Amino acid sequence: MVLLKCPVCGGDVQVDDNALPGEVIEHECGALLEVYMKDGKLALRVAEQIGEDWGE
Amino acid sequence: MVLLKCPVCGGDVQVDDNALPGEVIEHECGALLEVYMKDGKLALRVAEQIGEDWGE
Amino acid sequence: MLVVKAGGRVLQRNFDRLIESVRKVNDKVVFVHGGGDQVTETSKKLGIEPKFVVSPEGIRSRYTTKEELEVFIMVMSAISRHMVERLSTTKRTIAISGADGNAVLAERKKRIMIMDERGKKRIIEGGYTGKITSVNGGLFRQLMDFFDVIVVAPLAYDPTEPTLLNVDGDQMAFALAKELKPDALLLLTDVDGVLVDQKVVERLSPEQAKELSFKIGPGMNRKLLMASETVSSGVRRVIIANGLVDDPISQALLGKGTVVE
Amino acid sequence: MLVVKAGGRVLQRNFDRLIESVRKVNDKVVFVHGGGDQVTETSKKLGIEPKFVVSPEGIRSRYTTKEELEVFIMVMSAISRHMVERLSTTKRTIAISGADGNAVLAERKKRIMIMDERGKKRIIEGGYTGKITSVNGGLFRQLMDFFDVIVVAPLAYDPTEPTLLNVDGDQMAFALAKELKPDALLLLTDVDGVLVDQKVVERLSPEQAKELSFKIGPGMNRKLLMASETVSSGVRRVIIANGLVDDPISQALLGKGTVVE
Ligand SMILES: [Zn+2]
Ligand SMILES: [Zn+2]
Repeated sequence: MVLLKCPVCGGDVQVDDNALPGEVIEHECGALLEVYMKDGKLALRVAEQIGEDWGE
Repeated sequence: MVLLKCPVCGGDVQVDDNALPGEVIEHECGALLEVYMKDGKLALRVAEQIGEDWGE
Repeated sequence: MLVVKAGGRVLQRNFDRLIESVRKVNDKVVFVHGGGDQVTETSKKLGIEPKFVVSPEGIRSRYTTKEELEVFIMVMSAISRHMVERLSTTKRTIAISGADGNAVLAERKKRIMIMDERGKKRIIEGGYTGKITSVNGGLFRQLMDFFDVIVVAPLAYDPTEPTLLNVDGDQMAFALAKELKPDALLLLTDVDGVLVDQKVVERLSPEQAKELSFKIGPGMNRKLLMASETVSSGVRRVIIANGLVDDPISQALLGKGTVVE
Repeated sequence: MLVVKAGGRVLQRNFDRLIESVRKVNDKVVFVHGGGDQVTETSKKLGIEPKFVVSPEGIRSRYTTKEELEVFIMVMSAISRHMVERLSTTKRTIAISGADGNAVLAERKKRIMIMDERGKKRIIEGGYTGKITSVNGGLFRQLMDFFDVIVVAPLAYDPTEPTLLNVDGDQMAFALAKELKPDALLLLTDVDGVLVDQKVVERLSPEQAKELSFKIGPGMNRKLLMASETVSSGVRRVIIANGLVDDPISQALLGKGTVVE
């Protein structure tokens, strides 16, 4: 486990060591967070611009 | 060899036993003849509507 | 004017009768076709493995890779052209995609959320599907001065990438109807209409259609919800009907099927 | 107005620069594309063996089976649409085949004469290639009121079958030019122009072009003969130029290549 800070509320977030970039975590403050790689390390940002969609 | 009549000049035309339908023969009268099957036998008619053509 | 949508299965199983049916229409027709199964078939022949994703709600759907978009463009364009090939003997027909004259614009979903193999929610790069954002009504009206039938492939256009996008044929048809305000929008499917307790629901108000959409199976639920919205937006009738019968367009116009109005 | 033809190799090797070049034209453009190599490639991937026939004169040419026509329609349509996809950000562009609005009609050669494997002349069922019989000039002029670029696939239409037909892109371009009387017809190839003793022939009158056509290698000989006919029919200039350079259209219009006028 890696201990990171929530970019919204500043609270602690436990992230799995082998979490994959793109993985989404719902923090207890209600924020939807996305795991990403920053300088080779796991980091968190707010998950944006996502939606479902269908084609033919 | 099969002996057939030229439909243009009425003269004799020698056609190979194993000629294939569509095979074209230039008769000595100048007619361009096409071998075809009629009632299971080789026959001759004037070769029409042919041309070269290219696509892309 | 009519907007008609026929799914890929209707095209595959009833092409000749469908063409005859379009030929009989004494009015302008905007014809949207599907062809998902045909795309899958050609993709397989080309050795492209279909990719699926599962949404956080658990809905499995096809993911359109760039490679598959190529096949989608090829196959859908060929379907459009075969319609033109058949109709052009008696009807002035043209086939377009959403890019032609910026007919139908869409936005590519650059990032989508999925449930991955480990059961975790994850954001990944979106495929080449799009959400329709606008229809160029003026262009369709101009084209209708010279053409009787406008065939539209389920290919919308995102000019910011720029790229053609795979869009759902139903969504394409609904978007066109909302903009063009045809006398009717016909959705020709492989069933007799909306079925409740195995019986066709004959008529629905937009409100009833919306209500029923929440109680009904996938596929048809989206059709009903969109039909409700389309009628509310000012289209007189949306008819969900069987495309596998003889003269499916006339039959649908006679009210055989589910009429939302 | 310009009629521009670019062969499949130009599209494959210089697509981006070609698109930019079309974008720069301050005039209406009718753009005919080839794509024979791309069709062959996809046919191979689909496991379709190409079939060739030899004419009585000994010329070997591709025979278009029904199965291959399908691939031809798919691949050519996709090429057209990729051009529209790229151009539509700044130019009002539409892609058509010969069937759309009966734009370009042709006759399928129902029977052709070949030299068979045993060296005998034989008449066989013709493939799906066609000889262009007419161009609907009125339709092109109407479309040019609303579109800046009309992309035309080398697909003509035989309404008597009815079927789309594989036609040679050059023949398509020449037929369009003869009917539409553009300011120039540009043939963008993968060489610098007509070469004699490895030097580009810069200018030819129609008479000189015709004369030279009988002394020159296959491929270019047909281009020259058709160029001669086209200029004689009232088109001001036909320019055979290199499509693999930067801004090929401007360069051709500046006279880089072989100008028949
Ligand atoms: Zn938080
Ligand atoms: Zn004789």
